[in-house]
Amino acid sequence: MNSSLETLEQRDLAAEQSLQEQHSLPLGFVRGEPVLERPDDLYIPPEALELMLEAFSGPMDLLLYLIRRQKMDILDLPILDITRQYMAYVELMRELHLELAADYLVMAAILAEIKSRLLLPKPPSEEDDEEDPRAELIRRLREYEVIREGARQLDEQPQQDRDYFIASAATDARDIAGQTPPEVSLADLSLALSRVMQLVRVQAHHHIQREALSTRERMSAILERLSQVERCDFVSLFEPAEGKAGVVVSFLAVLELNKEGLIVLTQAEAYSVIYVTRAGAERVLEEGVA
Amino acid sequence: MITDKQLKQLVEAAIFAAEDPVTLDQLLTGVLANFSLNKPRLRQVLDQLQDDYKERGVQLNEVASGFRFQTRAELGPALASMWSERAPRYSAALLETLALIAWQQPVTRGEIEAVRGVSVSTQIMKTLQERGWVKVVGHKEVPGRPALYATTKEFLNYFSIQSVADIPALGQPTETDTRERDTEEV
Amino acid sequence: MITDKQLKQLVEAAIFAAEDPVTLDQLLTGVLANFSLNKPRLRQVLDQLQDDYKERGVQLNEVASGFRFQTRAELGPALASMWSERAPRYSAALLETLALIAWQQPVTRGEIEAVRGVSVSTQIMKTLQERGWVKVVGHKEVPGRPALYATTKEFLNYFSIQSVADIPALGQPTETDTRERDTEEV
Repeated sequence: MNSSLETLEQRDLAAEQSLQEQHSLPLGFVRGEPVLERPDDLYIPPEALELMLEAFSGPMDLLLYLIRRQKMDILDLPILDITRQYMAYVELMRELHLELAADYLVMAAILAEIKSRLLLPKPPSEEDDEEDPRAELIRRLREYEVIREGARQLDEQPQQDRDYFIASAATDARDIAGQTPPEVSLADLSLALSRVMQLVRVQAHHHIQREALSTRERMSAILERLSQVERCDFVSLFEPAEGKAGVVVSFLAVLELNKEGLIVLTQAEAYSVIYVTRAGAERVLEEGVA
Repeated sequence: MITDKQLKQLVEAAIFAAEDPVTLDQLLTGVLANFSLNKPRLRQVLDQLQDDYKERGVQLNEVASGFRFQTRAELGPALASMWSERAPRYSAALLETLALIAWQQPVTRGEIEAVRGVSVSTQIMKTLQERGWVKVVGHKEVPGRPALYATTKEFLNYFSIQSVADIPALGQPTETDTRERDTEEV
Repeated sequence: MITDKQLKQLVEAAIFAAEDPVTLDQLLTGVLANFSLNKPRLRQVLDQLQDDYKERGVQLNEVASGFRFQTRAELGPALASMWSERAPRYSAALLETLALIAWQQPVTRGEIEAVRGVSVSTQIMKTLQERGWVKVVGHKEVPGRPALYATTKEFLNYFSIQSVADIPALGQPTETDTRERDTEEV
């Protein structure tokens, strides 16, 4: 930052050149190139001109620079001089086919027009009535100058993540807040179920049996029980209190679990106790026995 | 050189400004890089800071990945109101996953995905389990031993049903069915 | 009831934990909702907190949209070295456009271009809006109905200013412009 600042200071416009322009300019590239030090020598290396134009935010900025360099006040806008210099820059831009030129050409036209009006001989009687042809441009320059200065002051303000940082603390309060989960109605669940049933119906073309619901649920219950005990007696899976329907559900669940290979039924000999174990657990059991 | 006071301010500010917990090394090679400082000295500073904040609303804690300021534990419930906007609704994807688990349990994630034709996000499975509605009841003895999911008693209790078979059948829409259904993703 | 100490801790923690600056009203209707508290009393608490942090590495500041803790001004350079990637630099063109919107708001893109004498890139307007510094507050009733741009409170917060008048160059309206200038955020 410091070395680049020094480079800029060589440019005899340090006082007015705004900070943000320094930011946008890849200064290391310039390496003390006396780009703007020789106002009358219009030879500028092409790459330096490109950089220089990047330093100006537009034709107004360039104009202000040209005026300031002559230590003139905007109000005394030396139009002939400024126009000549401005045109020289624009001509260079055109030769270099710089894309920026469009907006600069508009300003060139304005300057040329003012210049021609100033050079036109005026009938003495009208002299007092006619407005200074420079007036509009002067007004615009002054307005722009306020903005440019405002932008410079804005850039000098303390900026977040450059001059200050937001201080924040972690909190577990958000997790606590997240602990009130959304409510779901049984109807919502029913609708979701009907959607997935429809999906399966479309995919499988087979009849959907809602009755299977309780069987599947019982399968889960048996599996869960078998995850807690190594094995259990087949008979213990039936709860007489549930009645006939409950027994049927349990029986179907055991058959289905067996079919899906989720459990293994073992019986040492006919009429002896049937044991139910989780699939995959029998190996562990056998190893334990052996 | 930096005074003790400035040093403490700098460490304090750096921890407050950091997005994540800050380690001693990060401080030493970061904000303190220009002040040859050793770890024991920095530890002292951190101890002092911890002490300074003992009675404050935020405290300096050392967590697994470094130091950070966090709000005082007791304040959690009071602060929670800052974020307690009404919880968003569950997504259709979540409810369908739940319905599928209820219906086809015990079921693997792969089987759920096969029916829904889309992958089931880990977040959904996590949410359902955190809510206590779904749990793992075993593993299928196939390569990868995928978890088998089933619904829980809490699930039945929440919906006040005895069994998943009590979930209202198709074609019997209740008046609540007509509610706006564009559920938001959780 | 809440003790004075707990009250201060709660306010302190709330400001530290909040994502954005917090207003008195937000505190009163949020974390403090259960403790019938009036504004003058809360002001006192905030004054005390400001005082507590006077000599610390972070400070309690009131910015355009409320209270926030931020790092001490003198520490900026040392901290910036730790997070140089977080500090964006803005071009002269962007800052001029921003200054112009702040000064002449609500203003159209055409009006900005007229003052700057150069077309305003779409990228600049996009960046300003993405940063939340500028927003469209309406449309000018002229052919094409161009959007009218204004600055936001986030813009003021970011640049640590209370109002556009804090930028001296922009402080007083131009003689050509007598329009209402302080189009506050809605």
